[in-house]
Amino acid sequence: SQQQKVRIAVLPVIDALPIYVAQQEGYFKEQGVEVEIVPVLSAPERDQLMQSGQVDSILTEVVVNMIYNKETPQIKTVRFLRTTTVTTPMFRILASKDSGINTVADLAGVPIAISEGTVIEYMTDRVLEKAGMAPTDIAKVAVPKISDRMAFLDSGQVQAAVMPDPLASLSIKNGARVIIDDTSYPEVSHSVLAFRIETLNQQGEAVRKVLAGVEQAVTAINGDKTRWNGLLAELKLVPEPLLKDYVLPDYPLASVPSEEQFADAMQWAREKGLIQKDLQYADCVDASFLP
Amino acid sequence: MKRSHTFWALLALMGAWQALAMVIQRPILPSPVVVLGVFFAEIFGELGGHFLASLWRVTASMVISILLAAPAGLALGQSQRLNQIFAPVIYLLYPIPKVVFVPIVALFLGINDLSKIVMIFLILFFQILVLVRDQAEGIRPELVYSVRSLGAGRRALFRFVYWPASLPAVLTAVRQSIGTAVAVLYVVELVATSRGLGYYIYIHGSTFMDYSKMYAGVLAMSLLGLGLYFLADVLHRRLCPWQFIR
Amino acid sequence: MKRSHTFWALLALMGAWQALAMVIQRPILPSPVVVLGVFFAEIFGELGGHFLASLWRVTASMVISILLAAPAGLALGQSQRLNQIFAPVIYLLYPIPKVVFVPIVALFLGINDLSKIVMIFLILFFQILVLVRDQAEGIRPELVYSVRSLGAGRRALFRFVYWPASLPAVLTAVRQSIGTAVAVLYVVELVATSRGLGYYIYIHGSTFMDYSKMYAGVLAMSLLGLGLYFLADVLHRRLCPWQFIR
Amino acid sequence: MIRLEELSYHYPSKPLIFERFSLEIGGGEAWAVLGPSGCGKSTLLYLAAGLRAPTAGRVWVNGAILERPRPSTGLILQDFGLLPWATVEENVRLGFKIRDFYGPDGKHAPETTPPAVMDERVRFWIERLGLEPVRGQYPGQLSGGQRQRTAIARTLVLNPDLLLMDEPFASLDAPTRENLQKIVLQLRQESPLTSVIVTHSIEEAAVLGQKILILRNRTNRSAEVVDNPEAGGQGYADSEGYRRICSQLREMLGETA
Amino acid sequence: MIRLEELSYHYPSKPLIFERFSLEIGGGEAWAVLGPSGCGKSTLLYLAAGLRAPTAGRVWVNGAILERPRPSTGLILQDFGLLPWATVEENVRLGFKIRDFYGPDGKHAPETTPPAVMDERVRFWIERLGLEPVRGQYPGQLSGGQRQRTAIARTLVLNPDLLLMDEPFASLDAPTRENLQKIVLQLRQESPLTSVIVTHSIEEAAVLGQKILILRNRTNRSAEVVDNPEAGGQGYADSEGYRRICSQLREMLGETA
Ligand SMILES: Nc1ncnc2c1ncn2[C@@H]1O[C@H](COP(=O)(O)OP(=O)(O)OP(=O)(O)O)[C@@H](O)[C@H]1O
Ligand SMILES: Nc1ncnc2c1ncn2[C@@H]1O[C@H](COP(=O)(O)OP(=O)(O)OP(=O)(O)O)[C@@H](O)[C@H]1O
Ligand SMILES: [Mg+2]
Ligand SMILES: [Mg+2]
Repeated sequence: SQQQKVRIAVLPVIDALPIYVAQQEGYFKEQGVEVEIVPVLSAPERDQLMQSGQVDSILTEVVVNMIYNKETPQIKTVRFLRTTTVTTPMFRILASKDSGINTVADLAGVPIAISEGTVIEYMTDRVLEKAGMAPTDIAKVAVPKISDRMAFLDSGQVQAAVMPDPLASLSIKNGARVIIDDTSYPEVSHSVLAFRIETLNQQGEAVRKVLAGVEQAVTAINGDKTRWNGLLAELKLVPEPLLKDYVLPDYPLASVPSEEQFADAMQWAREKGLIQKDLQYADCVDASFLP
Repeated sequence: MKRSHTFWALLALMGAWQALAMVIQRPILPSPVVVLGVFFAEIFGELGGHFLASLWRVTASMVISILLAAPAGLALGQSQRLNQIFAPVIYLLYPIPKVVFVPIVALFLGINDLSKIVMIFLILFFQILVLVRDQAEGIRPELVYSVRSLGAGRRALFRFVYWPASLPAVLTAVRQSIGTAVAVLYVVELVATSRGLGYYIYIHGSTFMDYSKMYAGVLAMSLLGLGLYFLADVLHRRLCPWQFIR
Repeated sequence: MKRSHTFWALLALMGAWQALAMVIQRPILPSPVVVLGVFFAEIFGELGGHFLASLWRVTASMVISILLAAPAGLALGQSQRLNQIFAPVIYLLYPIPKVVFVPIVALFLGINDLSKIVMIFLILFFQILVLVRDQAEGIRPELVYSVRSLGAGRRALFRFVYWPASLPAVLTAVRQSIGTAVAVLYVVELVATSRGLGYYIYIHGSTFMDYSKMYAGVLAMSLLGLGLYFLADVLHRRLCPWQFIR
Repeated sequence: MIRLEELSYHYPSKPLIFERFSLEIGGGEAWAVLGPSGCGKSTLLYLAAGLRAPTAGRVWVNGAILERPRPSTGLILQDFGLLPWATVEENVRLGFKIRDFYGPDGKHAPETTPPAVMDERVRFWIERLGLEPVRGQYPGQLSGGQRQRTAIARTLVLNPDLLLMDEPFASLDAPTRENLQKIVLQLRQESPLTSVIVTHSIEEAAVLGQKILILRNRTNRSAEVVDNPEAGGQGYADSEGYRRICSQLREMLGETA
Repeated sequence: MIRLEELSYHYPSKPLIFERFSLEIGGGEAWAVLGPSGCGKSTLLYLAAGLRAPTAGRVWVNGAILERPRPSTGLILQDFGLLPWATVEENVRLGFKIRDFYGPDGKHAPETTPPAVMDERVRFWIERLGLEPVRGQYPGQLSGGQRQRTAIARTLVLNPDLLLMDEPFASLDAPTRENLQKIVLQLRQESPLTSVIVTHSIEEAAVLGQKILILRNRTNRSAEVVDNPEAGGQGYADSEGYRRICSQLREMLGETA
């Protein structure tokens, strides 16, 4: 009955491709839902728009979802947008050219540039722990902007940094070394689509249609990865110098984070002090809108 | 400002930039030659559009800021009483980073051009207010006496003494605002827009790491400012001819 | 500025804030009562440390900016020739968002306190320069003549006329700088630091989404600015007693 | 016209200049004020013009307590107070502009300004004071005397009924000065003008002042007035009476020096 | 001392004030300059002081072409030019401060300044000019005459060998004025002082000027000089010669009015 617009705040990352594809290919229209993509350039701006009610949905990650919900449930994750696969990592820990760091062991006590309180920090902790590093040996320095991290890594102002795919390739081109990536622990890295709970309650049907549209897009992308070069170039989701050789990752089909994934992330978030009390999986994740 | 001086200034800056680029030898600072190439390739296309979007936002917010802050500054500079009451309010609000108000402004105005203009306005307002107020406070009392003796009350003093006496300060404020307004585009044009030089620089510098495009955007900002300065100089000559006699 | 006025101003602002918070009814704008509670709980602990870190950065960068920009502004205001040469350079550099220079500054100075101070300095420098220059340009020629007739050359004019005549403008510049410097902490203190009010506001506003803490940080910034303004007022009375005679 | 009633005045944290000082200036009278530098002559005019409020006591003008400058009082300040951003002509026109701004409200402007004659009067006074060649110049481009004449024109153009002048002819050469003194005498004949002129020239005081007030370089408690009823008469400046008054004044002032 | 050689001057886009104007002022002479308002008297002093450069021609002072203000020329400006941020005492001391600043380099300051006497001289002149009661005040708190006396003190304190004065006594009362005229005469006796005084008072010119230059309100092409060799002598102001000169000057100036 309600033909209301659904507004999604989207960061300029490759994870958002299915949403753009669904919009461009008319999948949303086919499903009978009108979607407005609101581009934002950074996470704080995205959250500001959400907090002031200017958008209904955001591209985010489970940890952030928990932070939103730490007092009262505000938003719920309804679908993975991207996860690490065995073949394509989402994040890599890189060491700068002249740092002399070659192995995970060399990273002990070396400050790694990260962005605090995000999946990047979560992934860094978990991947390094899994690789056998003592938690006390993990040092971190907050540099929220990716471009600053890259510049600092490049000039040796920091010796190590976490970079997302595909930008990590740029650093590697400039001489940075991969020390470890998240393919060793694919459960941690992800991005998700989350909706305001009111929207889910009042416009559940529209949300379902949105997810159906995304599903169509994911299928289309996974089915033919070469078809989207034009769109990628136009949206500039991949830096120009990489575009030519870039191979799109496999996007996850309809799915949400599992209870185990959620519990692990929550434990980490509590240790970090990002949230003060345990949250219910059902308050933060909702698989019922998936097609 | 003469054209020729501007030309040489540009050339000198390019020289310094080239030298710095050669010292640094890193992608974060490409050579101006490369950037100029990109600039001229883009300015008649995509970059031009961003330029116009920013031009509109900067001009609109400057006009609003001057129109509101200059009279307010005059009023405070004119009356010690008013100033004593409002100074603490100004001093409490001025140091707040206005970016924290983005969500509140968005809440009331939505996420459109207007909310961006209002954000720039919030940043410029206090800067202009403080300058014009301090200037108006320094007016020679004999001028005030002489005009009061001609029958002027508060309003006429405002019109015939404080306003013209503060015009040079207002023009200084305009010059400062140009610099500030253009520079804060970078903060303001990050939210829910895909137009404007701020967006252009951010997306190329921070997301795509395409530094030559980013610097083409920086160059465009620089030139946007310069153009507005030329306008301000013309305005100054028009409005304050008495300052240019020797 | 009187204490009592400041108190009432604070109260009025709190009232307005409370009203706005009640209208908005969203977590992004908590009530001032809540924020005050948090503020007093934190200011003697964590927040206090951030406050001191920011205080140091702001003060250091302001001192450097004034020391470099004020004489430069005077020099340009004094000599039409110099000004014609340098004005275009200033006008080209002023509108550039200085944030884009973060990586370049870091390259030379590392990612430490110094590079943050230099970033604030880059932002303040042009603002002060333009103001002081415009002010020095407006000096009454009769003053210059009378002091030249006492034997003063360029340097002595600088010392005995341009400098004292521009002191009020320098103090205006100080007031503006306080506002600007504190506000830009939010941009500067994001990079590779975990101290400072900018960081505090960012981390609580953007990462932890703990808006009452974020606003406690905003309040701290506000008060940091206010304290510096009190200092500036005292300085003004000390340095320019002739402006306070009636 | 003016009545100072037990007036006291001092600048902040300075000694009293006037203490319970009383003086009555009748309508149509021509007064001159003489006294050593720094004795308070300018201050007296400021008080009479309503630009400074007395510390104690009251100033009555035209039967009303003076609380703000009267629109039909003309004041010529010692340091001219010309607007630096206005040309000679604009400065002369300023008073009319202010009246236009308020309209004839009786408070800021007299109720009876016929605006039609404005341009004509401005032109008339600019010419009369020899400012025609510099009418388009800014004060910064004027000679000292030209500035002073502009300030005089600015006041006279408004046709005041009370004219307060603070050393109005100090920087003018002898012929111009005499010419202007004649103008003032003439104005007095044409209209019911009350005038007070502060001057440092004994001769000028004797020529223009029917009553001459002498102030002293200490707290002034009572008015010391010299009568000079024939002032302004034809050929008075060559008369015996004039010379006598001059030497009397010189003697009185010499005392204090 | 001063030689104007075929000097021409006009303000930007204004008519010529001087055209190929030549004049020679000998060392130790006392000159007065008279002329109607706006004729170029102040301009002449600016040129002689080196504050404005002639459009054509040259100004020689003490055998050298004048290119910048000489440190031992004293100039008293018509509008005083006091620093608003300095007290009376600081204003009077300013010249010494400037000399200190440069040290005795012969260019900005004479080579022979004995700095020890500085304080004494400042005190002496402040007292001599009756500025003691206001020594700590800012110019904004002074009366017109007090400002003028401060400007005079500021110049005299430096002991100039050439004194250029632009209507220096215009806002002073008669006794003070006469007192100051006496001071100038006295200075001339004590030291080899060359002085040029611009005045609008014929009497003052006759008392102080051994040579009186008359300027006209049109382009001045040649110097019109009245000799008055007895000026400054004891009792000269009561002599027949004085009265004759005065009426001659009055006539000459009347012509132009
Ligand atoms: N704004 C002020 N603040 C403090 N003192 C002042 C102020 N204006 C004037 N005075 C002092 O008040 C006294 C009287 O000043 P006023 O200007 O009335 O003198 P005056 O008689 O006009 O002298 P003159 O003939 O020199 O102009 C002077 O001693 C002066 O120093
Ligand atoms: N800065 C200026 N720019 C343009 N014209 C000027 C400037 N200063 C003076 N004049 C003009 O030059 C002429 C001579 O000025 P000057 O000041 O020398 O006159 P003066 O003889 O000193 O007159 P007064 O007795 O009135 O002081 C005047 O007509 C004046 O209008
Ligand atoms: Mg006076
Ligand atoms: Mg003159």
